[in-house]
Amino acid sequence: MDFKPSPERQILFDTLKKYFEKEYSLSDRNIAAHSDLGYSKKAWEAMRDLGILESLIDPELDGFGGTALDISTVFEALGRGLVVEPFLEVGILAAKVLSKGNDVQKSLVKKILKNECLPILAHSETDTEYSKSFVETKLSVEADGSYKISGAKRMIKHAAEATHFLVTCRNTGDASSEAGISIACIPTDREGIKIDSFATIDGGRVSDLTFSNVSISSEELVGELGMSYSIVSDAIDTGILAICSEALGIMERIKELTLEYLKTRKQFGVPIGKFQAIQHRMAQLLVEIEQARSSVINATIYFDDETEKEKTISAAKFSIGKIGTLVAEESIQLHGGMGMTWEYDLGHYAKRLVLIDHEFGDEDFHLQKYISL
Amino acid sequence: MDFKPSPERQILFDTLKKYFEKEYSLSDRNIAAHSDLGYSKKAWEAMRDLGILESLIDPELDGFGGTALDISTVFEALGRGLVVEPFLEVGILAAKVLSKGNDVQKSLVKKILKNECLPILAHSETDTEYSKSFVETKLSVEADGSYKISGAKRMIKHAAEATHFLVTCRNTGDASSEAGISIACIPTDREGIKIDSFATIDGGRVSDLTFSNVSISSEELVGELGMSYSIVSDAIDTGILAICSEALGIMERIKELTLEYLKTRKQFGVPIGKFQAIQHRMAQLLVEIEQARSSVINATIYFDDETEKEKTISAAKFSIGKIGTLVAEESIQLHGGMGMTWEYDLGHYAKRLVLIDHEFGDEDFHLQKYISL
Amino acid sequence: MDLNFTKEQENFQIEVRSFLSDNLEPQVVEKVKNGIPITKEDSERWHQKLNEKGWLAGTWPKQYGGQEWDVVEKFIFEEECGSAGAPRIVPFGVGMLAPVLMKFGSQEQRDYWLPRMLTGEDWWCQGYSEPGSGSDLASLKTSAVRDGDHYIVNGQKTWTTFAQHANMIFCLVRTSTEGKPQEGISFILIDMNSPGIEVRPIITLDGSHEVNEIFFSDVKVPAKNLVGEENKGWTYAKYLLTHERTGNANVAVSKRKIQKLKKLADDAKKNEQPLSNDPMFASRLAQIEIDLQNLEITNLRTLASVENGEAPGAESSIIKILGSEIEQDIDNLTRKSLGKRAFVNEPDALSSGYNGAEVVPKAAAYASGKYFNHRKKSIYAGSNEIQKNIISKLMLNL
Amino acid sequence: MDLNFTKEQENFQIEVRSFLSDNLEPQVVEKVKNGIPITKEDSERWHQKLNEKGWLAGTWPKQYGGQEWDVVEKFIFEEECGSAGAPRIVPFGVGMLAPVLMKFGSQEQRDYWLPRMLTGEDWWCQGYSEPGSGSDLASLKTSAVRDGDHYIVNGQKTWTTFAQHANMIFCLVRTSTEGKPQEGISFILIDMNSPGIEVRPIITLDGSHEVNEIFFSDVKVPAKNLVGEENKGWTYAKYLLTHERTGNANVAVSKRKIQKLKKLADDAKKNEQPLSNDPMFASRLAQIEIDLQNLEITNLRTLASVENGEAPGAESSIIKILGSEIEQDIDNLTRKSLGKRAFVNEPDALSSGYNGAEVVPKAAAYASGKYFNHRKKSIYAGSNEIQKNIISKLMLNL
Repeated sequence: MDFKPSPERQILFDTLKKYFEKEYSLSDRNIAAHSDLGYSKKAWEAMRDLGILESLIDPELDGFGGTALDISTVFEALGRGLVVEPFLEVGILAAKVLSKGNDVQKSLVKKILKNECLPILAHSETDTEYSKSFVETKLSVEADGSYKISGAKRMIKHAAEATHFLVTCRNTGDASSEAGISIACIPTDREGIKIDSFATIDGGRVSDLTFSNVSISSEELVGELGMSYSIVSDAIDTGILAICSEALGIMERIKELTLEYLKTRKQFGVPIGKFQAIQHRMAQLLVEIEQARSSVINATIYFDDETEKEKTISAAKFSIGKIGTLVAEESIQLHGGMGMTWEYDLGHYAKRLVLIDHEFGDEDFHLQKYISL
Repeated sequence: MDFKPSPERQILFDTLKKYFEKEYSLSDRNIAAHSDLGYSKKAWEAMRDLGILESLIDPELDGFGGTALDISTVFEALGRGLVVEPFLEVGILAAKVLSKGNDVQKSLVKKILKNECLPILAHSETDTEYSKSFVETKLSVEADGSYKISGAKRMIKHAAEATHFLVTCRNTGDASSEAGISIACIPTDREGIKIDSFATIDGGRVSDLTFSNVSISSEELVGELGMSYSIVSDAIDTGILAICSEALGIMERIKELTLEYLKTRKQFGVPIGKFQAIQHRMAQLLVEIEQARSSVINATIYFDDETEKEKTISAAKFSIGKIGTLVAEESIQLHGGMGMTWEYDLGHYAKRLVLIDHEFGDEDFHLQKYISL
Repeated sequence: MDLNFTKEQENFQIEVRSFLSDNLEPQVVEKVKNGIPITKEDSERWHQKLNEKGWLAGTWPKQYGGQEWDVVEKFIFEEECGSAGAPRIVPFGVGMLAPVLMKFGSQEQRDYWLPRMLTGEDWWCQGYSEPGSGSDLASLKTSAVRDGDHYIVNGQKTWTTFAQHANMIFCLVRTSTEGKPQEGISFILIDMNSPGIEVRPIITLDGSHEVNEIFFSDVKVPAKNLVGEENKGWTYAKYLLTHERTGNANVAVSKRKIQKLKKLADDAKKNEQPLSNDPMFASRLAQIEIDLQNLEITNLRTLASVENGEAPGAESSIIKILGSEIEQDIDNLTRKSLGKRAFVNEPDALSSGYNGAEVVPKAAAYASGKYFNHRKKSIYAGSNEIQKNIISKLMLNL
Repeated sequence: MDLNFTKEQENFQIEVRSFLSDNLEPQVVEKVKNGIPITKEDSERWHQKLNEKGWLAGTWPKQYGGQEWDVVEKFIFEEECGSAGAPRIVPFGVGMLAPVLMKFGSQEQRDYWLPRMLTGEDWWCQGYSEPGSGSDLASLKTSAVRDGDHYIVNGQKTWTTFAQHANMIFCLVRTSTEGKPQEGISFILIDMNSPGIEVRPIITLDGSHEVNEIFFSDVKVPAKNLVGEENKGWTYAKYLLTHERTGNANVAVSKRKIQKLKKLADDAKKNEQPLSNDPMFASRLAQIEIDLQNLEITNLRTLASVENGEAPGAESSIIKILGSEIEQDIDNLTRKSLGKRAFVNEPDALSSGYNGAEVVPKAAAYASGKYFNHRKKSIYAGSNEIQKNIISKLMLNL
């Protein structure tokens, strides 16, 4: 038994960690994260140069990683850095989908690595339906064998800057049926697409998309007509593993910040970390964070096991959601007013940590899913 | 606005409190509670002499109380004393049912006050069905207009010593239907009744009853054939108010015991109540106990309000169930090993407090009921 | 036990309700109901309307323009305001400084400052906390040294709510370093326009600007602005804190927010059913609702004891803990109920100048922001940890 | 990362499983699985069978009859025992005293006492806690005064598990009152049949007799029974406590209990459906199951670091807290799942002598009793509060 990452992965993690500490200042990050673009193009390019994207992608598509453990290791590091650039959306969600496509679509993955395109998965439709198979966007087959898409997608992160949308849609089946789902890969300047963007609480812009009779050629489908649920499902499962790992990195950083504060902040003549009520709450947080880490390790172990995968993924997302909110709320409380300020790092970590529960299904959704499996 | 009980009720409460402190020693109580009888006949008679039963019963049936506030006041006092004698079963459940009966049955209430009978409501059937209308025990109509009852009742407290059973049964309707429920009042020596008794964790014997073709005359029905749900329902609602109030008395006593322990028990040279982690947990318990009390006051206020009654009763039982278990577990933990011993009072209060959640529906049941109303 | 209002109290309730319905501005109510911060001007217009009615400072003595409301009338007024979505009365002048001046100030101070609170000539803020003195307030360092007819003030205050709007601040300052820290503190009134004062905004994690740092460099303050006696300020400060902590139950506001949350959950879909039908959501919501119902009674019990002449003790600490935590629970569940829409943070979406995409539902414009902003509720006005210390000491005698 | 057992470890696991299935007595397993206390004789028969196989003290060096199991082998053995419902090995001799004797005892002590632990000639109990010394163990007062070849022991021990079965006790006693309290403590072995020893049962709130008080009045103990040096006992005690706290995860036992609970919930009906379909019950159960799954990994991570040569630190405190709380959660939900049947307390219902009415389901005979009895799990072996102190000090450096 050995729970340590391989030496190569450890080196990657340490490199990223050091990079974020030195080069990715949180004050710059916050300006970019809440700008009209929602991230920093400069930082995005600098981090790509480190090979982060390659580490998320299979060797056959010009990457050098892509295993569950690679993804978990890298995203924990991204979490520590509170990176807002679109590694999840492009490096995981879009790349995973495109890797199942035809040669043109596969080549987009290679183009991602060269910074020649920025494809974004446009899947989720209502705010509170987290089911991976919920798709109402309509795909209609035209007389000439081409298709048209009509429908709406909601809360798509980093969509405004995308070069391509990977749009899920259905030509048959009920709204939540797994059968009947297709994916279309289209340029974002295709006629009939409307984009409404919003600022977010945790950084990065988010958009609602409307598709009105958008024309699609048959070569633009990723996978076969109506058979692409498993492609979306795999991409989202990988995304869940990624953001759960991101949450671990955030929690570790929050732990460090909070401990530092407890040791230096003095009231009544002693560091507040000397008060037993505070100590016990902090010890409880440590216990919870260790359990959160174990849940992610468990999901990583079973990520390629068809029978256990979904159950361990849901257990991890539930654990992260529940523990993440606790860690965010407790760490703010332990910081007092300091935790409430924009200027201090903690609040920004806490915001992202809480919002991770809103992506790909919250703690309640995944507990119910766990029960159903 | 005034939340204080009337002077008469305050005097009654204070009298009972003093009586229990002086005359009802917990070591004697424990011996009786875990004896083959399950309570002390001597204590039962002594406490009846104080007029406790009368305070629970309407003036028209020779009592001098019976309002929601009377019942709540008396049961809070009984809770402080950890009284195991059958005031709930006889003074509330049986008396409430009999008070809706014919003259013979009403006269049984008066006989209760003279200690000439001990009627017991035999209603609940399965361990985990808490619905007030769940009755499968069958009432069949014979050719001569008389009836026969067949079925089983479970976990009936103080049944072994009963003189009469008030047996719920149905001649029509589904297992949980409100329509079709009748109540038969029969002597316990009627042929066809089998009684299996068990020791309990919180004191008092509990019995499973089996009825095999037990003959009933039509005069033995309480209320009309198939129309008696509301009688049972009223009795149980009153029972809920009573045991919620009992729980308040128990929690107050637990609070006193725990505070006393925290102030006297020393470790590391100081009373353990000086440790801040302990102080904050105890402060939290106080806050919770105040909320529990408010939930019972709310149920008392609305007890005669047809539209709000069931909702506030369920809110109170939920609050008592949730907070009661917390108070029991935390107080044992704060006492350390001492809370684990038979010899010390705390554990006995804690046991009864937890088990109150198992009577008339637990916290989950009542939360669901609250949601459904 | 008698839980009903008297006839007079009922009539007063009707009068308040009717006043609110006649005088509240709909677009301000909409901001309040959606949790969007209101502007200084919104507050000032509302204060003026209340003052015309004589209700801006209802608990004040009649001689100073108040109504001498008792605790129940105050409660009725505040609950009706909460239900209706009225802006909160900015408390620093009428609610906090005024009781101190009435009890400890000179007649001259009362005569000068109290009327100006009602007319809105002064906007007060509170100079208590310092960077090194939060929970441990008595360790404050901002100094005031007597120099002829003036004090010279140097130091720094922080977490000062609405200092950006204020022209006056009441401050705790150190006038002596001898004896216990509590014994060298004075209570003084400072003009925010004095030379040497600098206000720097503190932006909170949701991007709001409510609180500030204030720097004092050789600020000259007339000696007549000292309240009461020199070095007795701690007594006045404690008196004020007791006043500050009452009325934190916020039951009516929380009830209104629960109604709003229920509406959101009816409209949202989960598993193609209304979210409100989801057993886990319904269970979370019902638990909060029951907690709030219990708090309503707990709060009334405290009020009733005060009404019956008992002094409010550490009970206000219980109310503070419960009131803040229940409101946070509602904010938390509101955020959850919005699902992915909770990412959005567009607090200006209800303002006239907003030209971004419409936020649907409107509540989403600031739901997460408010959730994070309201984490302050368990931190400010004596953190909930401090409240537990108080309960432990005063009610449990530990 | 490599989470698989080696081939050798897998083979060992198969061997343990097959030994257990061949040797466990069904009626003892039934008691264990229903949480009913087993008798001294049940334990002794099981110890003897394990000893015949050489597994009673698997972690011991081979020279003393052990197998030199490493942490993973120990883990495999204990988890398989837990799954199978084997009685726990009574730890006081082989698990607690033995490591101390091996590290700090004399060769003569080892040669005499260790073999007797294996044969069952001695049943040990542990004399640590005193009425005034629980968490603050170093304040213990039981005195041992040297008198020629003997020590004279006076004082009182408490919470002594199975003292009613024991013929020997290892005790911490005070041999000096100078310096820090820790510096005057010695570790000594006492014959329970010595004149002047009285054992009084402590009945726990569920009616069980597991723990005792022991009174020492001028008890003569041979000086050769002192372990190590006089006044160095605190070091030995801490060494023992570290050993005691490992292996508290109890994952296999908790998994077995969850399976049992699921079966109960499938059989019980709520709203005329299986209780296991009730959303609130299902949610409670799933949360415990996930916590336990997470604990399994947390525990394996700790084991892996030990296997890879890192010293186990305060991680064992994390395991102790989680292991105890999760088992308590299961006991709690088991009690809840029984509904009204949870009132029953008939722990003898599985014993041959029982002639009361049959308890259905069997688990109900002692479910509430066990729930209350297991509150001890967060109290004993260093209360969970003490574990948080340790975490705070050693892992958080607060």
